[in-house]
Amino acid sequence: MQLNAQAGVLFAENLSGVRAIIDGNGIAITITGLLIVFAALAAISLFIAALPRLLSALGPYLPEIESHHDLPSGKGAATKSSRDDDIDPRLVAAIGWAVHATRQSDR
Amino acid sequence: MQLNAQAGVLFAENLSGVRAIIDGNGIAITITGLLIVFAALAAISLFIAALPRLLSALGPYLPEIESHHDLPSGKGAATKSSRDDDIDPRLVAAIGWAVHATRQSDR
Amino acid sequence: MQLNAQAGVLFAENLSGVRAIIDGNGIAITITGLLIVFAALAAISLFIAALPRLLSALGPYLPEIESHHDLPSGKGAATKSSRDDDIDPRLVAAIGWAVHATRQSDR
Amino acid sequence: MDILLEFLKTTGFYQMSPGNLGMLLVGLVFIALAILKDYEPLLLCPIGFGILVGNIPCADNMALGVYDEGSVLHYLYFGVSQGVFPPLIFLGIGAMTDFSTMLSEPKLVLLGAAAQAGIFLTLLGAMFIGFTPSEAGAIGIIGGADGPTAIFLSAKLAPHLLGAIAIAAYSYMALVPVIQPPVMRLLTTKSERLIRMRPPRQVSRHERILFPIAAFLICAMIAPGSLVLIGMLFFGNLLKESTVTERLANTARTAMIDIVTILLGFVVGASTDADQFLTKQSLLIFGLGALSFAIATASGVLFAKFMNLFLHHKINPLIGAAGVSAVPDSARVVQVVGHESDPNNHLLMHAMAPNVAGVIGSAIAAGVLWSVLTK
Amino acid sequence: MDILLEFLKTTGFYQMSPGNLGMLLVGLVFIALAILKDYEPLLLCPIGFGILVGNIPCADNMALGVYDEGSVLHYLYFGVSQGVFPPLIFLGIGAMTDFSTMLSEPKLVLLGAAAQAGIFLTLLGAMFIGFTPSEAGAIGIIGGADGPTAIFLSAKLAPHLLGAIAIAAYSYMALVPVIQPPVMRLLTTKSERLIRMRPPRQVSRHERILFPIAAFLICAMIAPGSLVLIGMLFFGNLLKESTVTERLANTARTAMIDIVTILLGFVVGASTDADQFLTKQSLLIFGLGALSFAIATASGVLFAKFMNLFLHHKINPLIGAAGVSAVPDSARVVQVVGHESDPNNHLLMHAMAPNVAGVIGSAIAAGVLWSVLTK
Amino acid sequence: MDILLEFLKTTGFYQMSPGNLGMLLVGLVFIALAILKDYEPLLLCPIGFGILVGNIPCADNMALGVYDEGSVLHYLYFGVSQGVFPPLIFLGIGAMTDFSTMLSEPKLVLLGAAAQAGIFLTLLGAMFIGFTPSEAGAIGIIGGADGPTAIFLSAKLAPHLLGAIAIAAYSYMALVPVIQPPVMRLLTTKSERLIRMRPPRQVSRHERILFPIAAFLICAMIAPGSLVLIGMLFFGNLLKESTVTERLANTARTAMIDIVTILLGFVVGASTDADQFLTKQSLLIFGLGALSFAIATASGVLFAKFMNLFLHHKINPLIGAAGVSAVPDSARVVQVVGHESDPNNHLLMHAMAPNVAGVIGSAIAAGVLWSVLTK
Ligand code: NA
Ligand code: NA
Ligand code: NA
Repeated sequence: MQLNAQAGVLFAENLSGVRAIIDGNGIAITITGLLIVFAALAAISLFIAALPRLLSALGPYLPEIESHHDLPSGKGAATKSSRDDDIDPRLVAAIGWAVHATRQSDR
Repeated sequence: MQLNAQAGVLFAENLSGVRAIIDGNGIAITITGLLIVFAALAAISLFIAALPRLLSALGPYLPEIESHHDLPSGKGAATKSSRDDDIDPRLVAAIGWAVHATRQSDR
Repeated sequence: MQLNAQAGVLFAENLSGVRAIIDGNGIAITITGLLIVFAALAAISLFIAALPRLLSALGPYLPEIESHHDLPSGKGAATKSSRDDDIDPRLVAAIGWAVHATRQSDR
Repeated sequence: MDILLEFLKTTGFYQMSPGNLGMLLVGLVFIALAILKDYEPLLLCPIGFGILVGNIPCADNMALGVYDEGSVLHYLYFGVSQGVFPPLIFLGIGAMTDFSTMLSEPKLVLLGAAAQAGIFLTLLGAMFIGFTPSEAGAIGIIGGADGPTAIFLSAKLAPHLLGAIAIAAYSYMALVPVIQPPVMRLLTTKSERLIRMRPPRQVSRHERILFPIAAFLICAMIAPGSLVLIGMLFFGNLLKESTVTERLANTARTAMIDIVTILLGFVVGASTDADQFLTKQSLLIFGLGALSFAIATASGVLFAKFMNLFLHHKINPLIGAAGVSAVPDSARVVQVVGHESDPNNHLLMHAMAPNVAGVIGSAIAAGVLWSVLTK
Repeated sequence: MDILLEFLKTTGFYQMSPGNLGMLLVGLVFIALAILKDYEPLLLCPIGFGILVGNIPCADNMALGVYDEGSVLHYLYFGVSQGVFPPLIFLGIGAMTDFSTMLSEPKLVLLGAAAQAGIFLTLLGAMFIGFTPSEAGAIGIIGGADGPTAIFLSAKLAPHLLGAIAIAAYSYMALVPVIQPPVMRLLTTKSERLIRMRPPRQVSRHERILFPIAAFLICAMIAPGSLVLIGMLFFGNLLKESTVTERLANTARTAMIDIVTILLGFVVGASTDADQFLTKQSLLIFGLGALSFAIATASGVLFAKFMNLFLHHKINPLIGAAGVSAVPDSARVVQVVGHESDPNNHLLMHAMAPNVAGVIGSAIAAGVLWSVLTK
Repeated sequence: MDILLEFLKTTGFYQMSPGNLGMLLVGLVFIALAILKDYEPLLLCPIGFGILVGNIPCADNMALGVYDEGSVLHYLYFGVSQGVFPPLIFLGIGAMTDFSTMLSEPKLVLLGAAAQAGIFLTLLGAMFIGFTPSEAGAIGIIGGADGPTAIFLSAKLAPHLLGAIAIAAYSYMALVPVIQPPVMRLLTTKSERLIRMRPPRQVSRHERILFPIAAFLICAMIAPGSLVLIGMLFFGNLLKESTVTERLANTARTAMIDIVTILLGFVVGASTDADQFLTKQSLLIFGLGALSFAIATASGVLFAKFMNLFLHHKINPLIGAAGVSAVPDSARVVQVVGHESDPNNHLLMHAMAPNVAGVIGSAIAAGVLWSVLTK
């Protein structure tokens, strides 16, 4: 309520129209903003375009990235990777049933 | 410690007995509380009882609820739904083995 | 910046050398620390060593630990244990396919 | 070697009091009940270990305990003392609760209201003994048989009793299989215990989606004090039932509720430092708590018998006992006691309706008490 | 019976205002759009339910609402009001985003820059109407079509407008399939809509690992104000692409982002108490928001046509519309509109490049606005 | 165009200092070590990216950095500066650690005590150089080879050195495969390195459930200062071993520890702003840190040789090196160095006993130092 009332007061006192834009440096902000956004994304775009050439130039010096395994949290090696353990018993049952049914029907 | 001591003091000064209940509006609180709890749950109960009739009356206007898929977090469609990917390799192995064993034993 | 400056001042004023160790009780701290660390770990070591004998002495009085199931969060039994439910449909498909292929190849 | 001597004075052995020793035993009993008896292990195990942590005596110059400004436990306790954890747990409970049984048997909802009589009669008892009205309200809520609700309300009305109330609430929730059966057998006849319920009807998806929205609006309009608890409960349920937010519901009922459950149990336990906890008040609170569970059970059963006076299809009055909430243990107790009389009578599913209604009922009661007793 | 009468005065029925009633309807519409239309359900469902919670009228003596010191919702709202939640969401988005398409077609990145013109033209419009520069900057960012960025910037520049800006941003993100197509059809010829794109090339693992590091350094050096948002986005992406931190990336894009999404949506919704929310300013903000989405779409499309003046392999200008971000909806809209003209033209994958570039672009724009407009 | 010029002054290019540039390189090296060498990637990758974020120079009027009141990074850094994150990480570690090897070979526990000599000798060295006793204690704990413990203690004793100590601790933990082997080879003879250990016995479930409870009580009674770290470690382990709380243990060792690990690493990295970080003190700390790892390794190995004087079944002294903790890297180093002398000698499982004992040992040492050095 308070925030709002305060905002309302500000609002009532504010300039508006073209004058407000000029006084608030609106044009300069817009030009600066668009320039910077374009500059940053153009720089990224150029970097990406140059990346394959950069990598092939560096090729011989670049290390092979091995396929790493996922270590448990950097501590606690004496750990049980819980996710690997949860083969759902119902799945095992389902497989067992499927195999059983197959054999039954084959007879 | 402080809290406790303070509570102890309050406790010593408190009224007790039927007088305390009367002075503390105990009866009124109890009646109000039970009335409100019953009112709310009775309203829910009536709403639930009316719901099937309400829905069948609205039937023709009600949209079909399609079976939606689960979107990734409202952003980042260029995503990899990690959960879908983790078919456990051990399960695949188990299935493979089961099928193999079935065929073996059938021969 | 401020923290650092302050630290720098302290640092400049600090004693150093053997005198600093003596004035700072360095030797006493070291002895206390190592003693406590050894005392604690030796106590744990002795406890572990005594544990099997303790358990076998208590044996007859010790309850069997049953294989408990995992309850849903102590509330909300009217629940759907989500993890149990997500048999991956792709897995079911895979099992189905495996069984189908087995039977095909057996014919 | 002053340092060593000084240090030895800070060790637990030097400072141990009989109170702390007693509480350490209580903590061990909680852990044993959780592991050996499987009594609410997800709550008793964290609380029990927390009691151990909270009753190791510490030097005063180190900020270690729940009540020491700036300590880690103090920051974690913030979620309890400000009532932040309970609504988050309700969010997770909402995302795991299936209201289908309740939707198919709306009249059983009233049993969840009746059982809340335990709350208000305990409030009167507490006033009678000499607790202030606010304290009495917080103590009464133990009868709601709902840990998060009890913590939420005592944080608002009587923060100095929070530890004792939380421990009492969780202890009796774990002891539901011990407290309820005698009361249930006493108040029902053999023939009443044999009543069979009709199988519930199938509930449509539209009903399950509309229910949390409408039920929230009803409860929150009638008792705005229950807004946050009830809001989170039904918000979680909408996430579950809407099907389009399945991934959010899934996280709410797994990772999120687990993290909050671990921390809440641990710090509630750690808040039972004997100095603060072992008081005459705590003992009285424990006595009143046991009473409130018995009254709540009796109210539920008797109200079911009262309803039977007007109903064509009679309700098995045992089901009334599930109205205390203590989800899902009291529903299981109904099943077990019903089973004794007739091994083919399965009451579990029917008991879930008053069981979840009891959660809503005690949250509303908490809202009313907060509103009426706050200054 | 004073207590009962007093209590009845605290109920929602007694205190309900037309404004609250209107907002409750808005909340129900949000939920309906989420469930029935599948419009951004992970956002609209929490926000919609939050609006319900925020517009139940409450007594003044209970600390319940988002703006009441010491209430639970106030603590949860901290993550919004201090801008903590948005970077955490960006971390999760980074851990789920695949920048491969963008890496294979770098020139499409510029379309993500062009669409940000919507932000700055809306800023001028807001100044013209009479908002202060800071307010105008916060309103303009709605045109970035990125909820977390909008929340982050308005928390810094115009906290009193945060609720309205957040709701406007998420509403229009959900309405992208309604707003964008007419603008796209108006500004393109049939033959332009038929242009086919070349299939993207394969991207190597080295490229995908180096990209987030280099792109972060480029953005952060040019616009340090975007440091936190951009930093978290690319940090999340590095966790994903490095392969050695797969478990961290997995948690960031599941449990972590889900928890933050639930809480953020819920409290943003709950911050729309009608007393604070239903103002002339909010209506103006909604009008400017719709405008900004249209301008952003037009800017993207027109810039694509401008680029075609210089390119040998022409770009299908529809793809420019995806530069507004609103990931992934605006990319889907491109696919759908392209499909109308040629059912065999699949633009979705190509549209992802400006789509994710638009996320980066609006974060940079937010950084510039923060830097320029903060005192 | 004043605005544009003003803005350009806020860019990173304008404000970049040689110190920041140097730190950016350090960050890139950390990331490269994590990805290319697989050195503790779950720690070095977040820290490395955090270093990049912390060393982008920013304008003073924007609250961006870890040390700026009200910034997002400041709020996240709270978990480090107040020591909240380390106990939560210990909770997750407890829930993933299997103490079976230690339970089957209790005498190896003492090696985990011996290696903590590195902590106290480094403390003496730091005092000798001129650090205050509190600072020296915080620096000494680097020799505990345990990141969370180091952060916890320096937050209490020397917050102004926290960044340098944390970075040093994690760097040397990652460099364990480089630092330890020469020390181990120097202090053992070929025949000692060939000693084979007896296979460990099977441990019962009762033992594994009782152990965390008893070990907690022993440690906390002897050194209450270690209460929070040790309490969380054994609480997590009880959640794991009790089997009735499996879902809590599972969340603690996945979602919870992952979220905290991401945030902790990131903000520790971001706290290394060159202005604060590149000081003579930091360099001295790095030197002392390397020394402490070497001393700790030597102490473990030499104590194993000392124990062999009294033992019938000799211990392979290489196993002593695992007492420094740095779980599990130093146990792996033992395996690798043992392997060089006899490819059929598998020491890994045996090395896990002193390895986890070392975690307990350094937490106790931290408790003693906190208690002795705090005012
Ligand atoms: Na209840
Ligand atoms: Na954008
Ligand atoms: Na250690």
